Amino acid sequence: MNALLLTMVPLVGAVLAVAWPSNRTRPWFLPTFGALHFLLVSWLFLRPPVVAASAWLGFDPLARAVLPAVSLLFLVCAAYGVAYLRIRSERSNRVFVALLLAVLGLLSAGHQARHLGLLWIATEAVTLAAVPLLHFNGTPRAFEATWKYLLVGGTGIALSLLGSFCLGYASLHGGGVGDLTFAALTAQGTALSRPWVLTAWVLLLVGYGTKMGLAPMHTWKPDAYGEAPGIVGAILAGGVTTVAFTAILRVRAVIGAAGEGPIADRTLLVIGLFSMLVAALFLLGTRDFKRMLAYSSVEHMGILSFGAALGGAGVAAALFHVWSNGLTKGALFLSAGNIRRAAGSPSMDVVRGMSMLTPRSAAIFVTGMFAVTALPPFGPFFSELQVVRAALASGHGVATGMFLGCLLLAFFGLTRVVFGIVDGRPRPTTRASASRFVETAGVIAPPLVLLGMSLGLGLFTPAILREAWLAAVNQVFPTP
Amino acid sequence: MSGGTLNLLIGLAMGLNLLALGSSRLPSLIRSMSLQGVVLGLMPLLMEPERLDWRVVAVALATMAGKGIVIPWLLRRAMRAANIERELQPFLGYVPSLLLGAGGTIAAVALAQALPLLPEHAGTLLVPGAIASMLTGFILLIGRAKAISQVCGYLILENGIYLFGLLLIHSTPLLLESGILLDVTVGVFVTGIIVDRIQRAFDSLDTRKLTTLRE
Amino acid sequence: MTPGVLLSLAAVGWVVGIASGRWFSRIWLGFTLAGAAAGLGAAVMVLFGGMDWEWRSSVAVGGEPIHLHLDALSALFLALLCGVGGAGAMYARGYWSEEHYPASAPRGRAWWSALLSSMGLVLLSANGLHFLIGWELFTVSAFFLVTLDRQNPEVRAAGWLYLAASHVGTVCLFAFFCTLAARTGSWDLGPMREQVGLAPLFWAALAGFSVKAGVFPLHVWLPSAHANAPSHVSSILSGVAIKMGVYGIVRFSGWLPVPAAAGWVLIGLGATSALLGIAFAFAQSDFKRLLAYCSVENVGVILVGVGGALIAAAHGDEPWGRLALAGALLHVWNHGAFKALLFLGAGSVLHATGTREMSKLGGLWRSMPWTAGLFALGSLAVSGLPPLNGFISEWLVYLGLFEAALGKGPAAWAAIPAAIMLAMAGALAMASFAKAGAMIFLGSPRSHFAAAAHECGLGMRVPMLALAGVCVLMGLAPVLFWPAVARAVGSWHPAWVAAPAPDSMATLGSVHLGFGILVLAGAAWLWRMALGNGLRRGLTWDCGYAAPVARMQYTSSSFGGIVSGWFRWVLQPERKMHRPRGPFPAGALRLERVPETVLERVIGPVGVAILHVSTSVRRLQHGRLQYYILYVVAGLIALGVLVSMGGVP
Amino acid sequence: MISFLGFLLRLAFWLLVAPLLPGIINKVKAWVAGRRGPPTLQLYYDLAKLWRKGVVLSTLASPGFVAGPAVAWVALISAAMLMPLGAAGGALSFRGDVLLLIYLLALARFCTAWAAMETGSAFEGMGAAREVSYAVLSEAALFAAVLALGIHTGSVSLVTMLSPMAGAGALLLAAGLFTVLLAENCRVPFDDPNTHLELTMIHEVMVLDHSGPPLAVILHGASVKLLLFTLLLVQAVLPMGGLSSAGAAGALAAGVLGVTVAVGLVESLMARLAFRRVPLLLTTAFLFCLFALLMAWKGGA
Repeated sequence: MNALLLTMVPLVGAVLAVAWPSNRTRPWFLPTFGALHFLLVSWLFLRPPVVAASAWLGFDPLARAVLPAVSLLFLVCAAYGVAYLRIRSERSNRVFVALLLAVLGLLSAGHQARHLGLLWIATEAVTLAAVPLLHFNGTPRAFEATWKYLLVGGTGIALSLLGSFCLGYASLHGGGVGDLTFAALTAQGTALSRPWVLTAWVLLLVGYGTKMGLAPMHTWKPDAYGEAPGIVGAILAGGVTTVAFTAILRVRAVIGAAGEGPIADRTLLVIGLFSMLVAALFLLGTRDFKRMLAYSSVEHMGILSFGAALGGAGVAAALFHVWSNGLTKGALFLSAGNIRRAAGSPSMDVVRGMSMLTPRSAAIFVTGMFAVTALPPFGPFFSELQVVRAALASGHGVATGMFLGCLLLAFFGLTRVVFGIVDGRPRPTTRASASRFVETAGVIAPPLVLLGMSLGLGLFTPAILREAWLAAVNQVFPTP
Repeated sequence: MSGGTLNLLIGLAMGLNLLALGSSRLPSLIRSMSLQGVVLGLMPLLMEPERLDWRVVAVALATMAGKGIVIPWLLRRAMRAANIERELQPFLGYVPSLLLGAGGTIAAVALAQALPLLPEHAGTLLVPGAIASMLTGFILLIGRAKAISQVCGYLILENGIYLFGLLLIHSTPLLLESGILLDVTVGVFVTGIIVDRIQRAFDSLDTRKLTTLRE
Repeated sequence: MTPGVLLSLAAVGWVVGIASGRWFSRIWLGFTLAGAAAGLGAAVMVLFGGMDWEWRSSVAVGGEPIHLHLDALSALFLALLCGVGGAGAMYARGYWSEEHYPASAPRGRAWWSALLSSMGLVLLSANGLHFLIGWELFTVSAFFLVTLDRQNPEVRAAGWLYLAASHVGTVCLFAFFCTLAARTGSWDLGPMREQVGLAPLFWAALAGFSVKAGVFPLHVWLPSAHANAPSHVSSILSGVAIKMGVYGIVRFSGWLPVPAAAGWVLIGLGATSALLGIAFAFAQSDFKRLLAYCSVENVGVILVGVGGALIAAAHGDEPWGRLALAGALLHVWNHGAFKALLFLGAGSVLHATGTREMSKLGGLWRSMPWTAGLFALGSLAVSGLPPLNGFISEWLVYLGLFEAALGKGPAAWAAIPAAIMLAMAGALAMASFAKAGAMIFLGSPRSHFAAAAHECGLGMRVPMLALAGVCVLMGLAPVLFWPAVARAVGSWHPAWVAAPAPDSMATLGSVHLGFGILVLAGAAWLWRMALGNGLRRGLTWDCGYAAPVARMQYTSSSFGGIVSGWFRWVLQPERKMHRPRGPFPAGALRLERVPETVLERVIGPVGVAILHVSTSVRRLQHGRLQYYILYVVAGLIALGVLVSMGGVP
Repeated sequence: MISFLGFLLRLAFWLLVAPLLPGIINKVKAWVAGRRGPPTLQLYYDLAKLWRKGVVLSTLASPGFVAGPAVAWVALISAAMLMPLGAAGGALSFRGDVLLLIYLLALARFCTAWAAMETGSAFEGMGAAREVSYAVLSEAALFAAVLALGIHTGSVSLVTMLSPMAGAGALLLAAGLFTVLLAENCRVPFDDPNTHLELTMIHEVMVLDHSGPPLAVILHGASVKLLLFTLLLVQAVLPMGGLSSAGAAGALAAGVLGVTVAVGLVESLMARLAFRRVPLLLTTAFLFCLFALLMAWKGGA
């Protein structure tokens, strides 16, 4: 019931938003329902309900371990959204607001889906709901980006559907009655037909990996993040990717039960490292600071999948990283959005000396960059350190070496771009366009808050969070 | 009636794949795609007539309506708007795509042997057919330059998956089927809308123009 | 007054410094100095009081309970930190003042306090996680200090190089601490020599810390950062920051078991850095680069001592190992003192003339006598000449090496070459600083920069005088400082408990004292003689040349020409010359530039290669959707193959 | 009291005897060339004359121009005081005093070079550059020699370490130290003390601008340095263990005389090397000392 509520509240909000007449006051729906959602989530977080094994939708440990992060991120982004939409008051925000809320609702559904099919439906729905958000700016570039997002993402979605069917058939073949809840599949365990399970794993990994943005299925990411408003980028990077990751974890539990855990882990390790490498190489050369964020997100998805490949400790670290990365990335996307709007261009060939024009956003951007490249005492430092430690503890010496190497290259790339746009003397054109942009509290406070939370998360990780992550780990690796 | 007719239909679907691969004219591409949709729609009704119940009928009708009528109509509209008739210089020539498709189909049959099937599915061409359609879909997605052809490719891909889904039709509950179907349809609608927007923004549906976003 | 109380006072002082630095320079200075004094007090209590200080709290930061620990070894470095930090803070108010740098002066003050606090954290924390936190914070605050003058592209490039290089080191430290934590099951640090399995970790630590310490092949960031940073920053970078790398090496070679080869590698690295570092220094024509390279040399000297100690510990001959290590640790202090002094002096010159090119300077002693005198003193100290502090520590290291050689054991094979290389390095250091001092302060001004110079203000002179005083004091009364060093040695190796100063050290001290007095007396006497006999001023007798001009003077590159010829194989100097032709040559030119060999010849190409890879990979993102879908299919197939192979790539 | 007296005597010895050596060298050169040559005590006269003369100070020079020679002189004298005189030993001796001695010489070099640079004259810059550059190699050779002696005797304080080794070791060491002596004291073939072509000089060209008492101090310091190295050489290779103290003193004197004459002979029989060749010769000297070191090692083992 509660689980359904989490999904329903934002959807109701979306409907109301569509109906709401005033373009000026409509944005307030975002923080209102975001707050409502967050209250619900935190209430459930503090009083985790007992989820029936057969339930299709439930606030189970895995959902409990990640959904609050998404809700929190959404809340802050919603606050930013009010200020942002005031700047963009020339456009109607009816669709924008409604769909943002819808995305939140569907994300909640996706995170809590305990049924293979339902999970797929929710993810697909999120993908589709995000489409109009991407081309909110209405430029040809935006449409192009949307088109690519749609077809690449659609292909991924199709593959994951096929994968779901394969898993279903595996259970049928193993004598199942076609109950596709993860609980049931896990219970079937080694009875599942091996070839079908492996096929399913590959398809699902590629499918949901496409949503996550793992290389080489990441190609939609730079275009989409590059053209979408910062707030959308933040929610995509912090929320949608998380759904896909949760999905992979849930599937991983089934595969593990079927006795194919080691193979799954190795594939995760390989694809994770590959994504990090590709992202690092792109970061070394890219000249557009919003695309840079996209590649950095690819890199961090690689980190997540690397962590997920390392067994219990690794998964716990990965869940930690979901939080720290989501919050920090959010701050980066929002401040980058400010800079982009002020400078009128995302390219470091044009944009220079933003520390003079938008000092606060620039400061947040630089700090966020340091935070996301694992500078203590921000969250990512601790989570990545946990990942490294888990990797070394499980004897992946060489892989860890490559992991650190990729982090290093990525650091070079990021610092190059960030300092490139922050330092130096701005061009007159940039000055002119920046003079029309005011750094109001509305656009500065949210990223600042996110940074603050990333900091607090790192320094004083709440014990209850650790406990939640461990519970989630127990769900992924059930210990009979 | 049993596997025989089913296999016949699947064979027909496979044939339509090749047709889709070979046709340079968009209308015929769309036609073969929609025809395939209808054929697939028929299948659930024919698979096990004795176990026929209302939900299967519902799914079948919805499929036929969606894939046979709605989507083609959308695409034709877009095509007229962009007034393009044929697909000139595709990325992958027609003969190569045909050969690839044919080879793929054979490969599909061979590959399908690797996967164990339940006795009731053992005789059917479901799996090879599904794989073949998906392959066709991918070839179209990769090999064609016009947005519409790509959409068709995507739909044929979906058809393949649907074909595969028939393996589970009796074990998966209605909610699921309908949800999936709904998503697919919405997806196609959205795609249609975007195609339309692109057509307005670039006044062309040639994806060669859609390469401004790059490193 | 326990060390704990003093340390918390220091922390308070510096944190208030961070907070107030932006707005109130006076308050900032007060609190920073107070903090430094308190920290110094704590260090002195531990060093001379003889009790280590340890504090465990239940409060967890980053999931780890706080565990602070100040033993003699860390106290030694803490004392250095507080001394140089205080001096630099005082200097900064005059040197990087509001009226000259309205934009960056406030930032500079805040970051300065941040730097001090984070380095303090590094020295105090006995927990791997917190050590890393402090380490990174210190790296970043140093970066922001180096790039205070952000508008200058050269400065930004130098800062980025520093940041990138440090990150390489940090990554090694990530690996080191994580492996340590994974092996021992906890982030807690402390003596664990008995766990022999940990020995290989030493290499990771060495790699990580050497980058920061600026050991020869890894020193690439050091020259440009030191040269382009504001001089008070250079002074703390060179005086303290690179010592943090040394601290790491000493600390963990003491706490962890080390592989058998460790000592040999260290002594080799040290001797190489000493010789090549100073060779590079001698060839520089930018005086701050010269000082920077000289730091490479001195770190080399320190590492020779540490390596010697490791070898001695491995072979169980305590006496000379103790001497070598004591020399190394004392040199940490000495180098901190005189190098900070020299950089502050360089800062005053830069402040007065605005150029770092020695070939544009000259004759500054007239306009800035104080700076000239102090710089000369620093030069004597850094060249390791008696009766100043530099000689004491080098003497101890030599003594250790000689004893090792006399033992005729296997250690001699390391000690003899090291001693000889140190000797050559010493002679080169002397040459370099004869050159630097002469080019900057002597002769006649080579350009208008030098002509318009002025003496620095009192606020900048006082810290320099203080540091100079330390140099003299440590030279004349070394025994005063021995107990501290001895305790540090004791806390490095549990068996080498503090021993009384070698009596020869006391003798040396008194000889220094007497010699110093004699020198002063002799100079005064000769001056009086000269005056008495009548003293007239005349043109320099330039072998009968009637009209000497400033441009006829020897320049820095002509001064270093001979030696840079010997070291051509590593310096690879780039020469550009037009010989004068004909009876009435129109013009002649001879330029010589010494490149950053390691950076330009080794690391540069590698970077270019990586960038090539990146460019070719980035072509894959060409915007064609069809290929993007092909990538998905390719990924699908690849994963399928991977899985069918059982997941082993 | 006695020790203080001894100290004064020792000081007097160094101050008074040192200037004799250049005179002897010049005599030998004159004798070989078949001239009468200047009187042996010429340097004493010169010093006395200079001591009374006024000083011409370059307009560019700072007080360091006078302080430099003074410091150098004090440093040389102090170094000399550390050098043991046969049975009499050194003024004071402690572990590692040899290092102090070497570094005092370096200090003297630093101050001379500094004073030379004071005038801003191209020639004196040239001289200073050569002086400090060649010092690198000669110092290496000197260290090798000291290490050889140390390993041979197992001691690091001058008094005990100056006991010669037998045979080839001693010969190699002698060759090495003699070359170092020539280099350090700027004699032929490294430098030509009585040429007057500034371009070809090292030490002389550094002191072009000095006059009066400072010049006197420099010249005297140079002679002290010469005597210092001569004594080092002699005591390092001449076995005097068996002799009585008087005999030892005699042998020492004879040795010093011998070395001085040898320097004179070299100076009259050889020409100055081209500067490019100087490093080569110094490296040879270094290798001599290194081989001596190895001999010492094997001898002990």
